[in-house]
Amino acid sequence: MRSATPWPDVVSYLVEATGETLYMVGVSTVIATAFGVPLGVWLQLTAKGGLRPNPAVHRVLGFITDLGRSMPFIVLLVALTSVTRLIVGGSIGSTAVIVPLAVGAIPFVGRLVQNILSEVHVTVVEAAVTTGASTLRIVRSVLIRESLPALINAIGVTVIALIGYSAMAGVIGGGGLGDLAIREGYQRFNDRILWSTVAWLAVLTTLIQLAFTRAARASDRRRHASV
Amino acid sequence: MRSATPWPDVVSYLVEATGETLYMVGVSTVIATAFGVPLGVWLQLTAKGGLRPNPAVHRVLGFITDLGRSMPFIVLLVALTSVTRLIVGGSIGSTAVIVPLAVGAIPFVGRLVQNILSEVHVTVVEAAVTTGASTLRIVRSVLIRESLPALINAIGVTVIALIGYSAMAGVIGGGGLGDLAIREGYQRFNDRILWSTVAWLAVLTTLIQLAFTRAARASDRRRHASV
Amino acid sequence: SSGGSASDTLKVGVSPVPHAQILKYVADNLAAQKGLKIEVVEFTDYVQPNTALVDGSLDANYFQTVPYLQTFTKESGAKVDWVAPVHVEPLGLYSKKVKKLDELPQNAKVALANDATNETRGLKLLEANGLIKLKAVDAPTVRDVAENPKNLQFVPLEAAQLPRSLEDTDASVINGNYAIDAGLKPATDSLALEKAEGNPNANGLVTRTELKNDKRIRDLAELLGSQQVKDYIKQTYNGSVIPV
Amino acid sequence: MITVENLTKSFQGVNALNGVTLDVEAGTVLGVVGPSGAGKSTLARCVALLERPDSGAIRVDGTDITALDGSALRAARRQIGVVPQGDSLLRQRTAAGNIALPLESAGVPGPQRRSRVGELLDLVGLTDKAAAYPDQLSGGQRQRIAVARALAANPSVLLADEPTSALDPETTGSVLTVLDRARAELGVTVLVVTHDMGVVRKICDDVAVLEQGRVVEHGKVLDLVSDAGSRTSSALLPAVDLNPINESSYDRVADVVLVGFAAVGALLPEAAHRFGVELNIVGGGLTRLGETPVARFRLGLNGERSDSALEWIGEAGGAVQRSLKGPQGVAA
Amino acid sequence: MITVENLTKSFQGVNALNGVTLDVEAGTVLGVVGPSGAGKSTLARCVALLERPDSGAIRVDGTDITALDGSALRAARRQIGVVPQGDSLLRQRTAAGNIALPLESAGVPGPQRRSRVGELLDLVGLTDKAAAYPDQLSGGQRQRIAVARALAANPSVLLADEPTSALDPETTGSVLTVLDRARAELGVTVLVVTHDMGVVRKICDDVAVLEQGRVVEHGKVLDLVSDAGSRTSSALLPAVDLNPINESSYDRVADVVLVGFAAVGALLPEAAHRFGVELNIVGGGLTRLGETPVARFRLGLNGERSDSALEWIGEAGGAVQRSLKGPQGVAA
Ligand SMILES: Nc1ncnc2c1ncn2[C@@H]1O[C@H](COP(=O)(O)OP(=O)(O)OP(=O)(O)O)[C@@H](O)[C@H]1O
Ligand SMILES: Nc1ncnc2c1ncn2[C@@H]1O[C@H](COP(=O)(O)OP(=O)(O)OP(=O)(O)O)[C@@H](O)[C@H]1O
Ligand SMILES: [Mg+2]
Ligand SMILES: [Mg+2]
Repeated sequence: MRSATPWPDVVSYLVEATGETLYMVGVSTVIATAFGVPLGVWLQLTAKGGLRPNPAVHRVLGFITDLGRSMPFIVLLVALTSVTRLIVGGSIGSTAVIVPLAVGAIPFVGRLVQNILSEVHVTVVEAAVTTGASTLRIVRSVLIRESLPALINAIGVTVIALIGYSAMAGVIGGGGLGDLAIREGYQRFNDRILWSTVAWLAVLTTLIQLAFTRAARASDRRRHASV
Repeated sequence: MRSATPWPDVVSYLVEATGETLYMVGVSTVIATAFGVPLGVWLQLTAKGGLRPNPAVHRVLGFITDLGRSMPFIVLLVALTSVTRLIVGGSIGSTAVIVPLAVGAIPFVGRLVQNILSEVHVTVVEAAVTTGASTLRIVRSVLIRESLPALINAIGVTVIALIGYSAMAGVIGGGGLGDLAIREGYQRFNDRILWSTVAWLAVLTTLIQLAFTRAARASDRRRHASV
Repeated sequence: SSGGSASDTLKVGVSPVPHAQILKYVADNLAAQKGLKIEVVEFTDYVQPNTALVDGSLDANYFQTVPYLQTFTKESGAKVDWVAPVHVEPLGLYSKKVKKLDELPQNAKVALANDATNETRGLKLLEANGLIKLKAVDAPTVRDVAENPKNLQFVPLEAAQLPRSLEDTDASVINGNYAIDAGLKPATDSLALEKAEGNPNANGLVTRTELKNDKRIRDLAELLGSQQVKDYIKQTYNGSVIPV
Repeated sequence: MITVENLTKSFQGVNALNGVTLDVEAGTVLGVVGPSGAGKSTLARCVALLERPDSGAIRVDGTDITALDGSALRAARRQIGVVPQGDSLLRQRTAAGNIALPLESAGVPGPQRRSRVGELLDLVGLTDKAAAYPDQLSGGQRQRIAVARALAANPSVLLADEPTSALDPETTGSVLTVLDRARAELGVTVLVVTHDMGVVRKICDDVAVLEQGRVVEHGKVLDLVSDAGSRTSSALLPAVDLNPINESSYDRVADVVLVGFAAVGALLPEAAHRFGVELNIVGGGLTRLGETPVARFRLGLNGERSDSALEWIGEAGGAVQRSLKGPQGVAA
Repeated sequence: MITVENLTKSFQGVNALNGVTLDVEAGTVLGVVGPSGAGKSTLARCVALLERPDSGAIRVDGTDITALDGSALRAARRQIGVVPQGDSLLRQRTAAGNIALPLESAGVPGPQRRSRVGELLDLVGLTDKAAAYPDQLSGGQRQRIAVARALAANPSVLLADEPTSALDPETTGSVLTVLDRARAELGVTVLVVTHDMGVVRKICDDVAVLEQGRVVEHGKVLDLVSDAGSRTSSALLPAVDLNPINESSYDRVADVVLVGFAAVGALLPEAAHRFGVELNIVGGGLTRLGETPVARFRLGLNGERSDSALEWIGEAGGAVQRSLKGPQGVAA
């Protein structure tokens, strides 16, 4: 067996990969949120029992959403190559990974958001409806604001799922922690790199989760049981 | 160009792969639910504002949960090889894929479940607490029952995420639709197989989503806005 | 972006093992002599390096064999060309259950890599050792087995997974680099080994047709075929990777 | 202002409204009362367009609002303030933020909005709770915020479903004053669902009694109270039959209902004086319906001309409802 | 049965309870009244162990329940039925399922549970709504289910926070009858928070008035009503000062409070007879506190021995609260 990678090298690998992961996941989360939340809102508005029920639109939106959600990452990547090239001017590297990551995450966020919005208390929605508020205002001031803690938690779930997905960034040369674990650790049978990357991933994820939990709680004005 | 795969062959590929996918995803969903729901309950019970707040236990559970969630599938697979062999008597094939799929999905379900349970209305929980109900009863009759529609939706999200993940089953020879799309379609440049698999995946996913939406609605006894 | 202009850094797509290591050796130690700047882009996939080459995201790649390149050009009609071979990774058949080829039992489970190139090579290795006969097609897969007297059960797995699953099969066809990394010794542990000489499965440098005569590509090909690289490969891989 | 015609609404087999016809004149307050489950909230929700009636029409200011949609519907809604039954505050917004909601819907600009919210908080006595969130408020405080919210955008119609149900008498009084002022000063038309007869007594011009989805009584409160047999009069007027004073010492005993200052203040002494009878109040009492004093007294009369005195009271506007003792009545 | 000692509780700067001391004897009903935001619900929630007090002790049946936890806490909770303020029903369970919850907690087996739920549905008049879900019930129906739920497991203590707030007078009456019977027949100790003086009048033995987190009045209802200055008496007794009958025709005018059958039925005629005075009721009226008739009358007396008659009434148990006209009083 080959001698183990020296620790300083491991650290520098980790630092670089962490940067790539944060970049890919960060940007794709922002994009997924920017598109996924409106998608979820739209899904919920057009759903049965929504504010603007419209079975036809709902079914089409739902089909596209579910299509995106079940697509294997590689299929997305292939299907999106030309889109990616158009948007980021190339089809390889971390930046190019963002496109399929975001596209995969948008429907995921959309469905989570819809599920959350559908739980907003009907009496509260009705109270807003009776003020003559426009649908847009009800969406913003009621549906989204009332479920903000849950939405923040859902974005947290998405970020962490994206960290997992970004491990496949290596398919188009994107790098990042997951790819480091796979390429340097798994494929090269380098246990030191594999397990230190995994351990660091766990720490990083826990920190991210903590941040989201805190943010969700900070945004919540409700009383929670103290018994 | 090679002549395209004849349609009857495509269909038989699809039938076989669909069987494998349903098997892998079905079993791992059952397992992920069986373990993920209790995990989510436990996370929520021990959380700040939960029924049995316990920061130490919560932090440990949270760490394990987040660890599992961000692990790339391949890492899980490697880390779990011996566990898999112990449980299913081998580390390759569809059955062996179930173990890492389920293990990856358990913390995912756990976090979704926790997020949902934390949204149960505090007054309702308090009312149950004052009846002197045991924690277990409150969990079953109140937390879970009151959020059942949301929980069903969350399992739906999990099933479809697992369909996506199961595309990586090919790593250990698991087969299934995603793997068919990747290996036979993508890697072998067989567009007919690639796109018919993708189309079929989309249809299958939409049907599954529809089933979950229906089930969630059927389990819901609340009034929803009709305005 | 069509990477034509000569002052540009040469972007080369590679597979992680051993291609990336070999190319990094060249980039770090030899490229300066020729005034070359090389950017190494690693891919864990076998399609994207070609796709990226075609669309201009890469200037060259180094991960594939001639037969694989032929399949790709035939399917896609893309204008890419073989430049020069660099190394061979001889496949070997390994087992934890049997010591000799003919001890392989009836219905034995045999694992193969599940990517197109290595699957075909693996099957050809089995054919060369008299275990099966293949149909006369271009790139045979497990579906193209014509005769299978032992009724071998083929299990396609990801290449890097093969040594890890050796316990669960009767035998596995494993790439040299993965075998060595997993602690196997190709020379002594294998039941059967690909020949290095005249092996059509040499991995080599590929570029777009338009760049075939670009000086930078020529220089890179020259460096990859240099004695220093050959020595580096021999020292680093102990025979699991063989310079051509 | 509000006309409801033959409204029906049923929920899987439950006929919540069974052909309800009602109208509320502009600038008046209608009280809707009736037992639990009678359909009061369903009626209010239909008028608030939160429930689509199965049949029937609802006209507000002449327009059939059930036919509206889109921006016409939203405009109509802005004219109708609603205090729903039960909790309906946004739990993630402060008290002030909740009150601001209709102002935002109406596009009122920031500074104006803030000053209006300030006014309303003052009106419901919760200025110090402006920044509190609903979960930090008591039940009654939440209810007052809901009332303030309904009034925020100066609606011309107000629907209030049990707006004082969680309030103590004093706070109830102040909320009712708010509603009454909205009617008196701004001409708001109010439909208030209540189980509290005090509310009807204090602010309602009209009253509708609902039972099992039907209107069983509907009219001006002041008319209905003079009608001995009406549910409204028995519910609103002071009870007369609890008084244990021996009635045998009187020649005549009769119940009279007197409405208005003139009647209540002067009629009885005048009658006593005119007919030279002794006239004692042996039961009942006085109450107010809005600003109007209304009395129901049980009178004990002594004197020869007692019957004439009673007759005269009846002619002068008092409703002599029952002569319990004497020729026309039955001995107690 | 319930003893609260020096309880304090504050929420970020709001002193909801400010040293509350109270006790409720076994088998009695305490009414807690006071303005919105006074701390009534906070008090009830502390006793229900839903809120941990900052300081002070709460003893139920001698045990300091704030010190309990684990299964002892659950057992204590099973002894305390709670009707929370506002909506608290499980929205995914039927009315019957909601009532069954405490029975499940107490481990009551299925058939018994079903029959007990049937009884309770009957008790609150909602047998036909057994299978309805909360969102299909009216506000008052939901409230009655919450009352039934609190009583289901035969608790020995009942805490009810505004149990009749959404109910019409008739349904209020039937819910109060349910509570009263629980006290009378099963010896349940009841603490009821209410803003409805009718509730206090009908079922409370004791009353505590809370204001800004302090008990400003606490005692037996029948004692407090006789105390002219108490808030309870002014809130509970019929008003006397609305009557417009000219008081100048009497020698003496005084207010008396009479408690109990004997006093109310016989004291005044007896006084009139004994002292040969003419004794007219010019205001006030009669009400009931529980089963006890209580009257506050404004009396107009004519005759020389009017003062003696009033004195005698005072000695005989009537509380002569105010002599408005005559030597001891001020002319009206
Ligand atoms: N969780 C909380 N956070 C902050 N303030 C609170 C909280 N709960 C109650 N308060 C405040 O404490 C005071 C007392 O509230 P409480 O609910 O006990 O009043 P109440 O007497 O029940 O009033 P109501 O009759 O309106 O229900 C109120 O001023 C309220 O705003
Ligand atoms: N969504 C619904 N589904 C089924 N039944 C309903 C629904 N809403 C109301 N009902 C039923 O319709 C009847 C009338 O209900 P409504 O809420 O109008 O009564 P209410 O007069 O407001 O009573 P309360 O004074 O108790 O609030 C009730 O019997 C109730 O159970
Ligand atoms: Mg109602
Ligand atoms: Mg309260």
